[in-house]
Amino acid sequence: MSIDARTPKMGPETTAIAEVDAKETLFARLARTQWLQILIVLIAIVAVFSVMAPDTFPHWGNVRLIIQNASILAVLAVGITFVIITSGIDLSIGSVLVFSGVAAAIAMRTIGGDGWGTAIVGIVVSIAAGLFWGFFNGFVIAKLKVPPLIVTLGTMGIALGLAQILTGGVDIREVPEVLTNSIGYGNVFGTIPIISVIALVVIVIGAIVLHRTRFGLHTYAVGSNEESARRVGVKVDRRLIAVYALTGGLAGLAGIMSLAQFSTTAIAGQTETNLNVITAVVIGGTSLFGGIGTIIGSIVGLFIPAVLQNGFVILGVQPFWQQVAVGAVLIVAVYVDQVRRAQASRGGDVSVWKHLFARRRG
Amino acid sequence: MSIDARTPKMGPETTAIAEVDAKETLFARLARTQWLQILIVLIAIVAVFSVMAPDTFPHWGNVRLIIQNASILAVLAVGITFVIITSGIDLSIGSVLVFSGVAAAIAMRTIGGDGWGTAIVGIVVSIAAGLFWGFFNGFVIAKLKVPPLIVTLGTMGIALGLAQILTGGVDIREVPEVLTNSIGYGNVFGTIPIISVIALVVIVIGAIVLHRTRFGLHTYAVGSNEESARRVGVKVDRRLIAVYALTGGLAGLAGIMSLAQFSTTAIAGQTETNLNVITAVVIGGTSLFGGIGTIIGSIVGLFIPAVLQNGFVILGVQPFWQQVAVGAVLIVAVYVDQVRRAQASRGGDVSVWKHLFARRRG
Amino acid sequence: MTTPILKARGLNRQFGHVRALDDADFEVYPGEVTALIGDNGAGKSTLVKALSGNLAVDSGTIEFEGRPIDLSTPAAASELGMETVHQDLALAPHLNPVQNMYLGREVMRSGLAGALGFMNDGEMRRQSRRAFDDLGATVRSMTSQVGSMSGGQRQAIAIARAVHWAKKLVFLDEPTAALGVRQTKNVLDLIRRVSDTGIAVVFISHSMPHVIDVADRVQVLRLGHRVATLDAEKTSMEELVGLMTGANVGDAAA
Amino acid sequence: MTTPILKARGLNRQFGHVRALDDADFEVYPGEVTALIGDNGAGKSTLVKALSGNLAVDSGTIEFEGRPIDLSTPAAASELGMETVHQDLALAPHLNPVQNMYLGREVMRSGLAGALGFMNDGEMRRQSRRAFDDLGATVRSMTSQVGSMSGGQRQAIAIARAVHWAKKLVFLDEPTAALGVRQTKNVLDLIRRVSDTGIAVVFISHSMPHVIDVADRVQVLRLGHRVATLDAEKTSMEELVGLMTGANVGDAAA
Amino acid sequence: SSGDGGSGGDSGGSGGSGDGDYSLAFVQGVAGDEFYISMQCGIEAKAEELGVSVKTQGAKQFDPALQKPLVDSVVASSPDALLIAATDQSAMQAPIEAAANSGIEVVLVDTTVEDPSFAASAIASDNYGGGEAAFEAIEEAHPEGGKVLVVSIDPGITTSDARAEGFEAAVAENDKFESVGIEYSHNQPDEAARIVTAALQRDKDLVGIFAANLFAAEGTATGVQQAGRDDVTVVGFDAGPAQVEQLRDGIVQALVAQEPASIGEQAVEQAVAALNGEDTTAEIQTGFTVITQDNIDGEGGEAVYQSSC
Ligand SMILES: Nc1ncnc2c1ncn2[C@@H]1O[C@H](COP(=O)(O)OP(=O)(O)OP(=O)(O)O)[C@@H](O)[C@H]1O
Ligand SMILES: Nc1ncnc2c1ncn2[C@@H]1O[C@H](COP(=O)(O)OP(=O)(O)OP(=O)(O)O)[C@@H](O)[C@H]1O
Ligand SMILES: [Mg+2]
Ligand SMILES: [Mg+2]
Repeated sequence: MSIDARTPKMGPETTAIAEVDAKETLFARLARTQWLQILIVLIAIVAVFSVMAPDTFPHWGNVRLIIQNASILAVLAVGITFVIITSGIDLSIGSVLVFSGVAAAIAMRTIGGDGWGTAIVGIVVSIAAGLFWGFFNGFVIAKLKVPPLIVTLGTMGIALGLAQILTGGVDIREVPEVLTNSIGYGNVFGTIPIISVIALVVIVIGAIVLHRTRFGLHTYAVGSNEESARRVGVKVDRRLIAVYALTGGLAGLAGIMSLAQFSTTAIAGQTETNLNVITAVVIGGTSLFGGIGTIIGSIVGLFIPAVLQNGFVILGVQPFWQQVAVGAVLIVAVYVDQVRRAQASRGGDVSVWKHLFARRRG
Repeated sequence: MSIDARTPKMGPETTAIAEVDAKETLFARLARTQWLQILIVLIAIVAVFSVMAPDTFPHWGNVRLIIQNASILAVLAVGITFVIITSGIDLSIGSVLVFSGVAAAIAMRTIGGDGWGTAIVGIVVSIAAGLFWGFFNGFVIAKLKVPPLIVTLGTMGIALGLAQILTGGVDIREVPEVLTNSIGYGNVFGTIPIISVIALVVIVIGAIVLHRTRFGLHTYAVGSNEESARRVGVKVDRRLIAVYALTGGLAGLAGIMSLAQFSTTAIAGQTETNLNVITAVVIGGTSLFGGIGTIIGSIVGLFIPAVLQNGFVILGVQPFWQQVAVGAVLIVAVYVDQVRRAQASRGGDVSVWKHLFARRRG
Repeated sequence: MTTPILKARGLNRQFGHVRALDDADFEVYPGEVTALIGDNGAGKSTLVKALSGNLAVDSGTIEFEGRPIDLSTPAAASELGMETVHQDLALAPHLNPVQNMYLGREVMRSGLAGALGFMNDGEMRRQSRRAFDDLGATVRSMTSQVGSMSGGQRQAIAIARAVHWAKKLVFLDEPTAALGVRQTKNVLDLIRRVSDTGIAVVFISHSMPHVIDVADRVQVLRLGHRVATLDAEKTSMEELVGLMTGANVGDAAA
Repeated sequence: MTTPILKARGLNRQFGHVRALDDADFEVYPGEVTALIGDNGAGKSTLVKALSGNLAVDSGTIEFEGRPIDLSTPAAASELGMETVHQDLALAPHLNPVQNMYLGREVMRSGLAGALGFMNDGEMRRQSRRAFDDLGATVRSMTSQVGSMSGGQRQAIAIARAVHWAKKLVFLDEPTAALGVRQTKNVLDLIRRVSDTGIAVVFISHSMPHVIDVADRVQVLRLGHRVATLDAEKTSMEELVGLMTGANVGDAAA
Repeated sequence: SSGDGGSGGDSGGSGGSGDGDYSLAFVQGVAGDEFYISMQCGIEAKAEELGVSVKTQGAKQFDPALQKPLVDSVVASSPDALLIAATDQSAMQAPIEAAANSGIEVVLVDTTVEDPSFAASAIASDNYGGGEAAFEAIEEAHPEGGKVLVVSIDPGITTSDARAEGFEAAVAENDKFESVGIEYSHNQPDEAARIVTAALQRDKDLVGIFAANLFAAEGTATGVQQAGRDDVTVVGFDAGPAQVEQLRDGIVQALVAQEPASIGEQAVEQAVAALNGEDTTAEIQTGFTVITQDNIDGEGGEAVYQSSC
């Protein structure tokens, strides 16, 4: 028999636990801020464009417009982050946005008037319409167990079809001026778009709800293992319905924002919206298999394609080449993010290049 | 102490095993034919339209056209079924189809001539181009661990962008007549479209490979639990690359089929293809989470929206309402399928209505 | 004999062609430790799932404290005061031990913050650590994902959770399978302590020494049917094994 | 002493802040049963993963039959003749027992059909049934999904698989945890039989009686570091438990 | 082709006084569309002639939600003039007006906005008239009358809506013809083919189909061919090289050609005039030509869009 001379330094396990957890606060924070990795990628992209187009790209006027144009998508991305964390998907947001805008426009036209009274009715109708579709999605998914892809694809067709029926296929362009002047193109402090402030409020509230409240915790639990969550008494069906309703409601809010911004219901538009938003969420590190994700990651993920497009246009890259470049940078960005995450969780220092040529394991 | 008088009738376990397995052959077959459920849904839809439009809908002329129009999508659906069974996704097939068609068209234009020689070069180039993109997808997904959604989204943009660059965005319409006359519009037995025969061959081979060969088994294993498959020595990376390459190759084949059918590269015209095909595969019972699915299910899943659309147009349903109706029937069809599957696996006789109002469990 | 706290009669459940429960009876008495034993695939876990609202049976009745009940959800079982440690532990792999411990029963902050859904994380962490220490569990980090933990660590979390919440009855489906020697001893002690407070325990295990050690009553399941109910003090390992496998008593020994 | 078939020196592996392997050594001798024991979270499974090509270590060396090797994939380990039963069984839940048994090593049909990728299903089914029967496994259906089977049934499939394929060394990480009494006995017998054929067995278990019963040599892991190597015949349960928990020898008993 | 590689973008903002070095930006309604590519050709040809540089951008879909960010980015690169095909008259009003307010000369091409007063010029295509002309082509081929169908893109797209509207209005005025409605192809040729084959089953006496854009026409032609109904007259919109080949092949019987190249040329002229402080024409209406096999080698041929530039 041989007993190793070097017995571990630690005492009984409970001491070891305490020790580990004391060190942990910092580590836990680092782990929770894995979106930092993708933020670094974004910063790198911004830096490259700033060097290549120093006179135009990095100026506030340009940055402001990038932010303004991302605002509506950001509101949608908050909802979709919740949905994907539950391991679901929602393809209907573009159509729900259009439907909500149409419903609001019709309501406002019916009431008439150009003041805040009318506008508020529009806002309420739009959000209510979105909530309705979201609730419908959630109900069919949670209670009737139809896969989210099918349900929301069905809703996508139904909501858009109904929007077309309501308008007869002709866009409504009567939007109260107070809406366009405030939400649409208003600013606070003279230069910060109100539409972006609204988005920021949604992002902050969304992040608090997801990361700090019981509802958020249950969202992760459902996506992590639906069966387990159900077994320990999480009201999975209710949570799912709430998550889809929330997403629908945010699509409704986005609907009125879009109406204010574009002064038209744009029923033929929004065809790329769901793919763009889902892409942003996945770039931001949310897993399509559920249980993982952050709001802030999704927002960073939204800006990567937005900044790329803006930068390429400013540099005058041809549209055909832009598609190629955006596609390629997307893959590279997410790849770099993956490698950096793996390093962070390991504490190792394997470089991207080493990883590329090393064989995969563990 | 109490010993129950009624001791089980069976002897040692091994006997029980043998007994169960004897019964099983039939059951196993039934289980494996769960796509029967969705086929029944399709038949029901066909029956309804046949009753409502007896003079037009059920006639061979119409059925033939539905089949012909589904042929290209069917070839794509075979590949996507493999991909989704591995728990992956491929959004690039539409773009790869276009790129392959463009590559083939350019090759054939360069060679010139209208005969089979030129056509065969076109076919080979198209499939090779598809294989290339599929291989690229597979490599990045398997080796660099970038999520399939991001990779294939990137490829979608890159392949389409390159197709546009190659053509300057202007469709090429010079397709050898032998192609249009054979693959495009030729018939066997005077009435069965050659394009559908090609699709059928792909379907049959695809089904045999998936359900009968080691490659198919490994496809399921990778999707069922990638980690487990890797641990027991399945060459997961190679299988993934092969699956994506296969899918790309089939998209290449679809590219030349599309060229033959439409006599144009239709560069911007495949934006809905990936969603249509993925929808078909999911309707057919393949789980987006991997490990489950059949080729035949996907094909049946392809015909449900196709038949719905055809039927609604024939019935003269207004276009706006068509979208609504297709969306609604889609949800209902998959819901009914779910309930029937649950019954089948249980051996129970719970009706759809009972299920709808019962609370969910086990 | 007192009335059983839980009584099941004639439970049947079929999976495809496998009859997992075949006219099974079962009962649990308050304050007792009832061991449920049986060969692999005998239907023990299926029975536990059925009795804890996790699985619908094809036929059969369940009574709780003398009243027939409809156990359609796990939440319904929890409300009656029943908790379960499942064999495939019901943990959310992406959440940490504390979050798993309190999942579905979070301690909320007081006042408005609580009403808004904010949780009292500190309180939950403290309570969880106490519960894990009680078990001597070697959970080395309270903020790592449970999915990355060792088999024994995960099992300890599941046990701590169930015991913490049980009011009247706790099902433990092979709770010690992955546990170390010391942790196993702690769990067996805990079972005794819990049942001393009047809570009924259903204990599933393949370890006959543990069964005989800790149980008051042993029920034997074979091919989905309960074939025997025995007094733990008056039985032997040989008899139990014989009943489980269907061999004659004394024929097979561990 | 003969040369070890497998020898690891100074293995380290960190997960975030948890040091799962802390300068760990390990060796296995041909034809011997080596028990690897340790408290929950001691790093046993991590060590097995590292030695079977399932996990990259941060530092350390591994020698197989005296030659340093790079175990970068599970396939590399298989090629060397090593098989593993992991604690979280490496089964594909959607496949049936036969498919799992032969996954990655399918028996192909002869001739062209085989070259085209067609498998000899009948042969694989027959062989699988024989292997399961050997273990006395109660796998009740050869065509159901493994994911729907009981814990013991799944474990039996994993064991049958590993033993069937091992040429030189088999790792068994808590193989009997979910097994019934009879199946456990069969597995212990099987371990002896396997090691008699010259194949080395690494056996991880928390059941000290089983360890002492079946092992030739016992290695004790504590907090990621090997703290002792003992001759199974000359040790006692008390000593093992003391080494595992870090308490003084004789201080803690099972 | 369009990126001239030079330092065009940095010529010192707006108001460059010399003739030579203006930088123009052209924003298409949608990238990869032959109509806009032909327009781009016209623009580039004229730009080269006048010695100014031009860069072209276009979004993936005809969708204001996608076009607005693009326009904002183009404006950020501060070209001297912006030539733009607005995707929506209301939605694009504000962003384009903002460009004009920042000192960029704006020329609206193809489509217009609600209040184009800020623009140096608005050169509009007559889509409504094009729709009417399409019907005349069908009328000519089938003087006996019958049922007609429109295959459009999506409801809400202003240009194709106007074409369909013009067509339907013309049908309504002739009681020998009956419209069976508008179907939408979502800009997918295969979708158009499916719809047309089904519609031909429903209305076996259909005599003419108006396909409101290129892909609708390609799909329609395929569908008609699949159904073996070469008696049906297909009229397409636009006359890119691809469509012309369809016409020569007899798949399509008539094409309504707009004048994209000429729009582009005039747009550059107007823009440069505005930059030079010369007079501009506020509104220019361009016409269209109906091309058939009879006139393809004559006057019709001249209306065919340029394909290479
Ligand atoms: N969801 C399911 N689908 C199909 N068969 C199932 C399912 N659940 C259990 N079974 C089958 O029912 C039988 C009983 O399983 P159960 O898990 O209850 O056994 P057990 O007594 O807990 O066994 P163990 O001791 O191995 O845990 C087994 O043959 C199993 O394969
Ligand atoms: N992938 C991982 N990520 C983070 N921590 C891990 C991971 N795998 C293991 N650990 C940690 O490493 C330590 C050792 O785990 P391991 O599974 O090797 O223990 P074990 O000795 O097998 O325990 P048991 O007897 O409970 O199975 C544990 O504290 C565990 O939480
Ligand atoms: Mg069990
Ligand atoms: Mg372990």
